[in-house]
Amino acid sequence: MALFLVNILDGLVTGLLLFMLCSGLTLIFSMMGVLNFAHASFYMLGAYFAYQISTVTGFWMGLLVAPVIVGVIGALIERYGLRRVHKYGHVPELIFTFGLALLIEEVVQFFWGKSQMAYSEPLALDFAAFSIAGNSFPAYKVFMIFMAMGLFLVLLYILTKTRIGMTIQAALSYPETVQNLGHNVPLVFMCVFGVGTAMAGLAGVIAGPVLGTFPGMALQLGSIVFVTIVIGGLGSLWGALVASLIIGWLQTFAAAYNVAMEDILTAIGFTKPENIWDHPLQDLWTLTLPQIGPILPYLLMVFVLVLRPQGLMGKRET
Amino acid sequence: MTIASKTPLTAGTKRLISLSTVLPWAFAALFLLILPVVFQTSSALTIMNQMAITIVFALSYNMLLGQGGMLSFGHAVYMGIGGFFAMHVLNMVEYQGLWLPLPLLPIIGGMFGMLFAFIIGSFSTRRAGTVFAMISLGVGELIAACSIIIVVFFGGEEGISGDRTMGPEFFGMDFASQSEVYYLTVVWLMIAAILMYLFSRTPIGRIANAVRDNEERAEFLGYSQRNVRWISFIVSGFFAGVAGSLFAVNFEILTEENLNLATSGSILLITFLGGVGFFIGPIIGAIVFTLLQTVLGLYTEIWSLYLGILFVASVMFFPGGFAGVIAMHRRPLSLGKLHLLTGPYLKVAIPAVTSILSLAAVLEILFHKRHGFAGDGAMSLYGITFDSHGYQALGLAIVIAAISLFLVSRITPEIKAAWDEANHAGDDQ
Amino acid sequence: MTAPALELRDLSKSFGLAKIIQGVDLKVAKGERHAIIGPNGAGKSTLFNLITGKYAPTSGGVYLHGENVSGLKPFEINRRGLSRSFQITNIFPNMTVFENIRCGLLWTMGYKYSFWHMISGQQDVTEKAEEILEQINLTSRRDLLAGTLAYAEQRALEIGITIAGGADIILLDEPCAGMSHSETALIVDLIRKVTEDKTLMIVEHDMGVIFDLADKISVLVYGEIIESDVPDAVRASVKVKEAYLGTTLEDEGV
Amino acid sequence: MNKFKTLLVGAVVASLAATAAMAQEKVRIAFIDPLSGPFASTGNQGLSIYRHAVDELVNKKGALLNGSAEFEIVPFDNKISAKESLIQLQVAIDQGIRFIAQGASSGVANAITDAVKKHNKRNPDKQVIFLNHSAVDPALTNDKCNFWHFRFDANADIKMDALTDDIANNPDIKKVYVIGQDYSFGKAVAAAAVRFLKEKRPDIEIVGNELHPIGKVKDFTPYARKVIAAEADAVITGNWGGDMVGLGKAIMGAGFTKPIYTYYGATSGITANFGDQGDGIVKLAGAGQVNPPLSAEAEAFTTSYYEKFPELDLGQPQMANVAPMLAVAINEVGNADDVKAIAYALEGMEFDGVLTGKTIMRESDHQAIQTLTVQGQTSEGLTFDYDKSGHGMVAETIVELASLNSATTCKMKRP
Repeated sequence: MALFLVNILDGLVTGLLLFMLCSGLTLIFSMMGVLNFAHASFYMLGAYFAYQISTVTGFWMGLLVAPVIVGVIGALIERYGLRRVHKYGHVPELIFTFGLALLIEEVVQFFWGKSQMAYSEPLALDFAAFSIAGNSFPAYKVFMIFMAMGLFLVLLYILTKTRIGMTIQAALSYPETVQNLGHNVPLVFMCVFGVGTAMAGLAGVIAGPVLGTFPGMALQLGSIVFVTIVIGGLGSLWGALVASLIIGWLQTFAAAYNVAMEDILTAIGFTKPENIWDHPLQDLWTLTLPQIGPILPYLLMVFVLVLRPQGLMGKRET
Repeated sequence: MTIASKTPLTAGTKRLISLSTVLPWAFAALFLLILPVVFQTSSALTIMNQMAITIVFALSYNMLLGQGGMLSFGHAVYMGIGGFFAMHVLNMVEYQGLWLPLPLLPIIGGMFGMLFAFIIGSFSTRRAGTVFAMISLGVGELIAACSIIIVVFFGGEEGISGDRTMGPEFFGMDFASQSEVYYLTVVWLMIAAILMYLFSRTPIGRIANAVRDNEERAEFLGYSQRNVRWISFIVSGFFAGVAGSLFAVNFEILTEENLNLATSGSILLITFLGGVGFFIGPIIGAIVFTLLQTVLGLYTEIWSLYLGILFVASVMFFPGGFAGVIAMHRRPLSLGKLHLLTGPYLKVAIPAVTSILSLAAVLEILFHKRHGFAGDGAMSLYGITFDSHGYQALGLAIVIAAISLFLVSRITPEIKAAWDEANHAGDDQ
Repeated sequence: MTAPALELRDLSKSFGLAKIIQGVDLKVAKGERHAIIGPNGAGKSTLFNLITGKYAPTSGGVYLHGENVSGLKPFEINRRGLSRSFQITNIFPNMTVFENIRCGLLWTMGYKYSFWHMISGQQDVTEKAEEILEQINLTSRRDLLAGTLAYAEQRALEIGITIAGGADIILLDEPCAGMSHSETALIVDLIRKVTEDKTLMIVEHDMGVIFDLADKISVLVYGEIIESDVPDAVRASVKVKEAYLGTTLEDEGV
Repeated sequence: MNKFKTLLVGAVVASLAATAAMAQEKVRIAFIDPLSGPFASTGNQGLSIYRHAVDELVNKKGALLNGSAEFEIVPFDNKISAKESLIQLQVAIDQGIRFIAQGASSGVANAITDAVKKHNKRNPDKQVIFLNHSAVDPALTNDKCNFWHFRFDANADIKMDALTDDIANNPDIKKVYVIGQDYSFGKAVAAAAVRFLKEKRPDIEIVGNELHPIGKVKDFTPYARKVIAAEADAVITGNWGGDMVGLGKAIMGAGFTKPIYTYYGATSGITANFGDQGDGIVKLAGAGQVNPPLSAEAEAFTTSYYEKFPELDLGQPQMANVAPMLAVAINEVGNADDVKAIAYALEGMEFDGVLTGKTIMRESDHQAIQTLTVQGQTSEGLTFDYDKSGHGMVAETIVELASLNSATTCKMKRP
């Protein structure tokens, strides 16, 4: 039971982190119709910038400054790159962001090399906040939960209480209303892209010390982020939240419990073959839940898309 | 012998089409035949084989992206599946005495590629655009991940290997030497390329274009957009499987790498760089990419950075890829005004090349400064050796780059004017 | 008596709470030219989209020659002999004019999903396509990309694609929208020519066109048919005048 | 038409490139490892050690054919791809290179050993030797052994033998948790751990034995929770790269303060990432040692290495043996062309490794037998630190000629 509780908390951390990425991606998608393949790359940039800043001024400055830099870079990319491609249609846009993801990874390697950076949590948070049955829960993770929650609340406030937020919300359900933003649609697009990427950058700043700051971090998380917003429903913020939490818990619990296929097969009446390593079904017999944990989100996505193409809470099909 | 039997076949299939269509193919076949006479080393043959395989794969990918409007992030799956099955069949030939001449292996791989495309296409082709792209990504990741888990079939991390020479001899060839494999590969390259070209000329091939352009309209002409995409997808799966089998024959090993996102991504890159709107595009893309990868890779560590820059620049400025740039000159050519462009082109060539080389030098020097060995500041670039840690070399490169870029920017209006002039015959272009 | 070519029985469509089409009943006899008119937002395009299968009806049914086709996909309805054009030009912009027409022909000429025919070798298709090009006066534009045509030519091409398949029921959605008077006259002639012996249903704002072409006119207001009769009777109808908020049909543009 | 022109130009360039590097009195070794991409740090580290060993231990001493020849290391980037490795192998052979060195990833090593075997059979006039400096899958010197393959690193079994000796001598350890990456190497480590522990300390309970997907786990926290919940006294893992950092940080972050036994728990950013937390916890079993230096020569060798490559680490000491041992074999044969004779000369060779002590290339399976150490991470008493972090590894247990008589299933077929 104690372990279950710990896993709930760990899954929550993973899920909320995922949500920080997904919310920015969803915002961008809702407003601009662009599925930003490079979104996780901005997350990576956030972590690297924060690391670089932290070597000079410490963690907290990085937390403040890095997301801003990432946001500015994002806005510039929208202004001088994406906008140019926009006229060719959505598929070239997707290809552009895909190329951007490749390029950002190369640029990061160019400047920081290939090894993992020694980016770690601030000393002030480097202690165990509490522990459950010997398992300590780092203070930093508590901080992560509060940061993600805080971001969510700010976002919720903006979306429900401000004019721009209302328009964005309308755009979630009715893409045509984007045109009613007034005369400066391009500026709004640029800002949305900047804010969305800054949120990804913030996620990177926070996740870097825990999940590692290395050139593969974008790729590792990238496809999961798309999977999440597709499962949640493209353009649905609540869907993104729900899907993020589902995937966070799914992955945590899949890794946490060693459910073995062997036990299941024996329980339903099959007998394990004598010499398992020569058996054609050896892989089935030796399968465990942690082994397939990382592919569960993809499996879930395929099911969702086949059964409910608009996603769990999505209102529109693409 | 294979060759002799191939040429009449080429001619036969194309008889109903004009000479101008047959000629490039015949020329290509001849060229491929004499290529190994010029480049005899087995590494040159290996690289040419790899190009041939990449061309088949890229053409099959372009059936989706270029002709069907389907952006796939998981096309490696069908090539890989075809290759893995081909490899298992190869091992059955070796260990269970199955009788199968090696040149027929690609048919088997193709069939399995097709089978998987049939199954996965049944649900993924319902929609084009973003949803298709996402499903292809998901399925791609899924199967790549499964390949590590299902060791019996995929061989886990180390993959599965085989020996191509164990089958029955084929007209006296046992395919131990690279050159025999080369001929097998290019014969299949020709067959596959011709078939794919012909496919684009069939009713379904044209309707695939129509669905790409305007799926709603196609539906109101009696065509189910899903079925049209599905059929393209299946046919594309077949040729991807053929490419996979050729891979199995050439490298005698298949690993997870043949299925993963990186491979799927690079075929997108190759096809797009070459030009998705043109049949020849993926062919150009495959050749350029293979050369960049093998040759540039020999000279610089940051070759993939250059590739990334090239790709992003291409998406932004030349969405038609290399083939598109070439095709842009078709109109001046037909107007007989191509000569108007040669002057400005020649004029810009030197500063343009200089600026590219000097910008690359800036990157190389920066990279060397940052990641080179500390005691080892010596660096040689374009045949010049210097100390990368001082500021002279870097400064010089930056100055040269700035000057040449300035020159390029000065000449640009002239090119633009010449371009407008060369295209000016009737209305807008 | 044979079944009407097209019949709508108590057809309704809602989007969420908004009822766009509310219980439409309509019969279009074979060979009839039937026009739908109504103020903006009356649901004319939605009605077309319901008939052609783009949307599934919330309730009620669409019958083609007596067969219930509601809920079928657009391509299935098309194969049963109904073809439509679009309000916004809807052609294949990256294909040539000739190819646009040819795409409209392939299914009904039996090539379907064929990958064993070389398309350029099929004389029958080529000839038929040329013939249609001739009809819509685009022979001189044969090998241009459709996207590069002038607007009026694109509208003509749109009609050409629509009728190419030889469907016996043709739905035209504002074929003359955005055209000058002379262009409109040309298109109306074209429509008359290509829909001979066919059942035609047309939505159009230009009342001149309507009263010129139509055998019967139905007036759609807020998702309901308030009148369906021959042109003269519609012109005289009080209900219709009220629906157009006091304006007369003449003011609308005749 | 353009297709042809491009292809022609390209092929000219390719074949020029293939012949460009021709040199006369150099004996060239092709170093095929990842030099770009995510695993480049591993490849570049290996390359630096090779270069340093060739300079200091062979060329400067004139140790190759009495100074009439020199070694040259020719790097080839295989991008850690099996396909790319085979292409580079082919390019190297075409350039006339007869000595192929590779080590990063057992998967690639498997592909190369297989390709070398086929190549030597098909081209008896151009035979090559495969010098495996760090791929440790036991199969390579057991079921899949072949005459042309020589392994200079201790294989996974040998390392586990040394590692479990250390565990066996620690009476505090009663429960062990084994975790690794889900592929051949990870499975080999797990199997060896179970086998040796059962043999040496049957009283130790293995409280966890599991595999996780390789390179796919973003967050190792759930695994760390299981380790804590199982109340393990020690963890054994074969993880490397990002999976090592992730697992190590998660386990220590969850409050684990007992030893973590690793194969690759140092250098390439790992030591820097573990930092203070890893001191006294992270252990590593490997061939040879850097701290404390074995001899004055070793210290000089290491010092000059760090002068030359301050950004890198001498993380794989056995790599320094490859070129010197090859030189001895070539000297014995008298030329660098009779590859088969050189392979025979390498078999059974006894050698004094600068960082690995007495080293024997076992004849029966071409497995190097050398000094193995179990090292512990610390920040005190270091002659050389890793990652410029102030932390490093110091040999705690030293086993000379480890596993000299271990069994092998290799049935060597000699030409």
